[in-house]
Amino acid sequence: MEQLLTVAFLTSLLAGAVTAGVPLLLAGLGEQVSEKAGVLNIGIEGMMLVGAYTGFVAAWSTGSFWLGFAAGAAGGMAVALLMALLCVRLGLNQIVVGIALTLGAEGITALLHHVQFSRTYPRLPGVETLPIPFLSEIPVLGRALFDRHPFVYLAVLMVPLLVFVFRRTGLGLHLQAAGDKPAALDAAGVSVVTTRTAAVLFTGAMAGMGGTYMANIGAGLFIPFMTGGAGFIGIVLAMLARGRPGWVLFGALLFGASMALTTALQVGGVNIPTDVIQMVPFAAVMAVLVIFGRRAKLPAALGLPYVRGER
Amino acid sequence: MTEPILSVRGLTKRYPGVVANDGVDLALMGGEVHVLLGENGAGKSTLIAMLTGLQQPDAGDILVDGTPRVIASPREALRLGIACVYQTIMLSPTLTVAENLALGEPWWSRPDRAKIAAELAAMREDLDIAVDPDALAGDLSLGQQQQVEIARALMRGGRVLILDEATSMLTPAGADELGALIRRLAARGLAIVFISHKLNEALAFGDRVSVLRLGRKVGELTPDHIAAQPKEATMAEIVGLMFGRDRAEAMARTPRPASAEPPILQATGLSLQVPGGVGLKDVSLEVAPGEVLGIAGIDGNGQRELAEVLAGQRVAAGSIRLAGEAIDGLGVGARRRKGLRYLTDDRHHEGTVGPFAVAENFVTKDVGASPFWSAAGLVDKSAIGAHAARMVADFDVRTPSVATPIGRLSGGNMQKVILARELTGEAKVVIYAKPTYGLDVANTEATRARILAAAEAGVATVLISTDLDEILALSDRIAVMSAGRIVGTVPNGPDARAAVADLMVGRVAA
Amino acid sequence: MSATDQTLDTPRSRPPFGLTRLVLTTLAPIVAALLLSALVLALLSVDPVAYYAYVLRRGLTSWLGLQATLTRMAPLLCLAASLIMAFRAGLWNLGIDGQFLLGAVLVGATAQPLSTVLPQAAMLPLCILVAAAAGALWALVPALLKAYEGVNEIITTLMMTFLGISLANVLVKLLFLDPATTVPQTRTLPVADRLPTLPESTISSGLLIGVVAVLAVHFVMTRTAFGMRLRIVGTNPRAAVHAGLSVPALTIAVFCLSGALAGIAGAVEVLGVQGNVRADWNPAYGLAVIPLVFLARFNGVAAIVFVFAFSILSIGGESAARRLGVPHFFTLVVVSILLIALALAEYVDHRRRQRTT
Amino acid sequence: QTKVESIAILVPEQGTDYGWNQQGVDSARAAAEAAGVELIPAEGLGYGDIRPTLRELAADGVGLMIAHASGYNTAAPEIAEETGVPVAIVDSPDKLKPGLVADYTLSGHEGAYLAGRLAAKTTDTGTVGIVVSGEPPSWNSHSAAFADGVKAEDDSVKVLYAVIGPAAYSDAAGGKRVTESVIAAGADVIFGQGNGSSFGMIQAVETTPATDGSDVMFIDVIGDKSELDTGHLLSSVMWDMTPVYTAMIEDLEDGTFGTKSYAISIADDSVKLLKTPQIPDATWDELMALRQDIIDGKITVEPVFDAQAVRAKMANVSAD
Ligand SMILES: Nc1ncnc2c1ncn2[C@@H]1O[C@H](COP(=O)(O)OP(=O)(O)OP(=O)(O)O)[C@@H](O)[C@H]1O
Ligand SMILES: Nc1ncnc2c1ncn2[C@@H]1O[C@H](COP(=O)(O)OP(=O)(O)OP(=O)(O)O)[C@@H](O)[C@H]1O
Ligand SMILES: [Mg+2]
Ligand SMILES: [Mg+2]
Repeated sequence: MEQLLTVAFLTSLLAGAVTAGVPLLLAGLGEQVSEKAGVLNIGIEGMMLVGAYTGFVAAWSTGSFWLGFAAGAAGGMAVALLMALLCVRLGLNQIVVGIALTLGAEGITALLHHVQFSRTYPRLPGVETLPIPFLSEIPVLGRALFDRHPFVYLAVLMVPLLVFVFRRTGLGLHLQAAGDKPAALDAAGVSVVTTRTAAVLFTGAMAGMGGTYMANIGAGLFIPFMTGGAGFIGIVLAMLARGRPGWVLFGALLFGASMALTTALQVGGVNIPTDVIQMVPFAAVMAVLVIFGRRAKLPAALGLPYVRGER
Repeated sequence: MTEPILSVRGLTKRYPGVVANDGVDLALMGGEVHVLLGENGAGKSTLIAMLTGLQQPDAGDILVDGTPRVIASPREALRLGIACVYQTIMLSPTLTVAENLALGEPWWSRPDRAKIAAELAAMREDLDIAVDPDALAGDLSLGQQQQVEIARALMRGGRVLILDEATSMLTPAGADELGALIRRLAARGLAIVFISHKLNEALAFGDRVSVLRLGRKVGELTPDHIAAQPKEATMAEIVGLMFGRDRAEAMARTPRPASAEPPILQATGLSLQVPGGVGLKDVSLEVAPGEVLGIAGIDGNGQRELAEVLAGQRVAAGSIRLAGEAIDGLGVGARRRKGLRYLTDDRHHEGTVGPFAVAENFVTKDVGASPFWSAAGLVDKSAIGAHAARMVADFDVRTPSVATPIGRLSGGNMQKVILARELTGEAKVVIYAKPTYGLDVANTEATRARILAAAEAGVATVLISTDLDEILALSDRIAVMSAGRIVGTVPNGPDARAAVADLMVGRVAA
Repeated sequence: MSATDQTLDTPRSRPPFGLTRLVLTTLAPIVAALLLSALVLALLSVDPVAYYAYVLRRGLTSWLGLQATLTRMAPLLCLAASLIMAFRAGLWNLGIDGQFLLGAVLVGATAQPLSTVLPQAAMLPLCILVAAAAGALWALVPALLKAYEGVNEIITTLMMTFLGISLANVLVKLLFLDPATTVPQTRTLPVADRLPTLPESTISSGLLIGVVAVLAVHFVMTRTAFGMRLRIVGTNPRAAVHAGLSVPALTIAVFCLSGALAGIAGAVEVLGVQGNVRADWNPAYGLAVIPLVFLARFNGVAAIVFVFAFSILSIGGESAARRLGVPHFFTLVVVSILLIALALAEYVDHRRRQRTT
Repeated sequence: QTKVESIAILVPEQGTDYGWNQQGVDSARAAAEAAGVELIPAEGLGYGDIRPTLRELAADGVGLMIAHASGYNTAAPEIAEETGVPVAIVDSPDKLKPGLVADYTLSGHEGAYLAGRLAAKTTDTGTVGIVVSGEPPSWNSHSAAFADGVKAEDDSVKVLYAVIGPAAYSDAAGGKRVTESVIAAGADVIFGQGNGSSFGMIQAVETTPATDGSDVMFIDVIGDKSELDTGHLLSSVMWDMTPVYTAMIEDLEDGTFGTKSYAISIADDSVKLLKTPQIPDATWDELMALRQDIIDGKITVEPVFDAQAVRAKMANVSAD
């Protein structure tokens, strides 16, 4: 084992943790905004998958990773738009629609991949990274954290940005009121529907880009069902974080790290089935909940459609 | 005669089965407090809803400064300077006062706490509105929350301020403060609409009175007209308009001397810590069969905690005996079976299960009990239906059918349902919490009559109310609660009002 | 996710079964969904008519297909029962997949050994009890956290599902491995010892268990005192406290019952069909059943109908896809469109009744 | 005696994965064409319950049902009993039943052994890696034999073993991530087994230089991805089930079906190494010599199907 602990290996483990964590981070942050506004967005898995597909196709056909992310955001938002129309405007059941959209996204993307790529499996070239001066010189940490594709830095910057929006802007107030007492927001002259729609669309964009990252940078190609439940982990992260973006970041890294740990132990020849290590992050979170039992308090109106004047 | 700021012509609103508003005309003058009266379901809230953009009229015009306007949304109403303090508080509990006041700002704005705090300070100066801008709205008392809503209305440059049953949840003191505030606002030239079920306060605060009945405006009393005649005459006139017939003023009861009978309910040394609340501090009380013990006090001084402890919803230190037997260990159900009943003051959120049928709500406290459920626990719907039918008749509950979801009923009718639920069976001791708030005069009278009838029949009664008139009208003895203690108990009588008032404000009576 | 419209006594949820209403709420959306899906098929240059014909024949009208459909319904119905129980009590148990899997794995581990020592009549009930216990146990943690700490059950049940899936694999791969095969799976229960099939058919009698479970839950929730208490807690916890109900106790009871039913679903699948549990096996039925139960408005009878329709689609869809060379993913698309269409119709119908009642 | 009209093959995923599923379908098609019978492919059946499909195919009068997934070998024999239609299943020699159930063991372990020798000859860093997206029996036997081959070639070469996750078959991102780590740990030859996820492994191989800066090479299994290659595909342990399926059809027709197990082996090239331009001819000749030694029994390669055993093997091969 010990002669394994080379700089290169540790670096790649840490890098792997980040790579695995970024999609969860984006999904979690996105979901957090929806939930703050009172929409339980179960469709996020589907938004990620569609984002992964559209993002990949765009990057593959244009050769630009940035266009890929743009397309991924657009793809995610397209699904989110459906969700907004059905659940926010019409007030359909959010769980039914969310699950339906996820199933639909799985089917459609798999179909498209089948007709388009199942004989060629096109792959993208590696991404060029943007090393941050000085920081990227730090051994291990440096290359793992500060020598990444610029998008990774942007994703992490979303955390302080959201903190700012939540705490310091009118939008932050609107979102919170929409989730805790929509009637109050309405009476204050702000449209609940518009606020929630915006929140859901933002979630779609974030989830979409998360999927794109997974496809274009995480894997370098698109494979049906490749998100494999990342969206649901995003939902859990958002709920646990209870409106604090910093906690989403922490949670995403925890999950990413545990995946890297799996690899580390195996490559080290430690004989534990992957399933056992897979349980670690979930067990950890459950343990936290059991020990501290802190009331995972969610917005009062979460999941409830808002209809003006109904009591 | 000056132009009205806002006037409505032939306003009509239909709901399935009801015409909520039927050709209503109204003119709101600057500097005038326009009182809107009417029984439960008369159409007051609906009228307001149309003025504030929550509902759209089926017919009629709304004119602002003489020009017809379509008020499509609350935002539109606010833009036109029409602000409203709704029957239900419209603040986001998890936001601070300042944040709530900034809630209407555009999404890109940066809420300016300092500026808002300054404006609040200014209002403290000339309007005596005193709220901490950094307090969470959810932590404020109802009175303070209403002040915040009024503050918001003013900050939005409201020229028309509407208050729908703003006083129904306030203490007499709180109501008087609000009234004073209203007058000061009117003095600034605002047009104010004031909805209430309490005639005397309506007359005390208002200049002009309009009365709605079954959606129609059945009369308007001008300031001169009101000034011209004695208060009693005006009241009689209003009651006549509201109910279509003249009525005696609300009945009062001649207090009985402390009864010889031994107390049936004895609570001694009840103490309770409530994080963030006053809780209970060594509260003791006794009630005898047929006796009415009034519990006066400003809202939030431990009345709810006391009621819940007595009813068995909360556990507190100290001991409670019912007919000599210790019942501290028993839960709500067991106490209820022994004849101890509790009428909650929150009919909407605690007393009833909104989506459930009226019939089911009659028995939600007797689930599993015969005759409604068999020994095997199987429901007997016919028994429940029959019981409901009887109760609806006895208590004059106005509902389309016993299968109607109770959430659709007006507060007044909801109140009748839960009152019936508490008074049926072997009621030995009944605790009433604010039994008549939000109810119109007719419902209020009906409810009080029930309470007295039960007492006459030997029920030991604990009457918790923030409405001093109600306490004085019904009680034999009056205990005053303050900061979780019973600060004194006085016999009801001519000089009780003064004594109670002294106790309330902390000037301990001789 | 509001648990309103639960009382069968309210006019809202005892709908007048008029013909127009039936058309509006069921036929119209189904037709619409099928037309939309037909479009997708056309794009794949597949004849939609042929496709739907196969779906119907292979899922419903042919005896063989019908048997498969009815057999597939068994576990889905048990899961529906589990969800109706929890949802009506206002508890959003989204962890049924974990409860299902653990129930299944424990049955997979115990059934074959038991069958060697016990008569079938004793072995089968015992296995079902084991599965019920496993499911209930897995639901207990969220139950306790919800009852005494107020921890939101959506989080905890989702977490427990992720955990449960991994744990199930660990159990199969390390503990309950069948030494006789190289494939990581539990010992196989001989066909003869499995749940008997209905006479003259291959339909698993698990179907009966499922139907009984749903109807029983429906009966309990609508006709018994226990059910009434649960509905009160589910609709308005404050009113429940006011009425002297022990919310924590009822919460725990509901979770355990719901988990037990999910576990039984696992037993039904293993005892009735699979005969063993393979590592990494996770049919994830929950994802399909949850929306169906919502569309059924937590009504048992309606749930049975929806589950039946879904089973036809999943059995017939596989066959149709294979015969017409459509990738099997297509079935997912149809299900998705169908769910949304039904939800929309439900909404339109709701609005209609709002206006008329 | 009995003429087979049509055969069906059931595979868990679409037969377009350049791997297990595609190879199965293609081989079955080849065998069917050779024997002049119709082939009914049933693709993407997943790992759930395939009994309805089996019953339906049986009812349609199929002469043989090939259940091409280790997950299917409980269901298939049961339906064979029920319907009397013969089935072929994988990896269960003990389930043979004359006329009803035949078994074919799909283990390219001999080929994997050669791949191991090739890897050891190729590596410059002295470390090779095995990355798998799951641990089904046939992959386990590959992994074990590969490690043996490496050690037999050069005992000093280190073998790293990593599983992406349980049933991570379509986790392409995981495949790339794990492979990158294995490369970073020193491996410059990757023996990769995974369906969709193996494309992630290839992606990693193509975009990550070895620790010594040289190119990393990839050894694939079952299928031939050379048409997708960009110069990193060293070889592949190729399977060809055509002879197996052909033999099955013949045995059905002369009534000996179900009396013997079938297997793929390097003897008849149903298991073989893929020759790519990346393999120097000299090396290739050495490998062919080794192949002959295996056929002649001079070298014996024992298949190991159990995941735990494989892990144990890896643990002590990488311990030195
Ligand atoms: N949202 C609604 N849907 C259907 N009917 C309604 C609705 N709101 C009010 N109504 C009907 O309109 C009538 C008037 O209601 P409104 O709330 O205006 O009475 P109100 O004067 O405010 O009564 P209260 O004094 O109890 O507040 C009610 O009797 C009711 O039947
Ligand atoms: N959503 C609704 N549907 C039908 N009727 C409604 C609805 N909301 C309110 N109403 C009607 O509006 C009238 C007034 O309702 P409201 O809640 O104001 O009664 P209330 O007596 O004012 O109760 P409160 O004690 O809250 O003041 C009632 O007659 C009620 O039936
Ligand atoms: Mg009202
Ligand atoms: Mg009212």
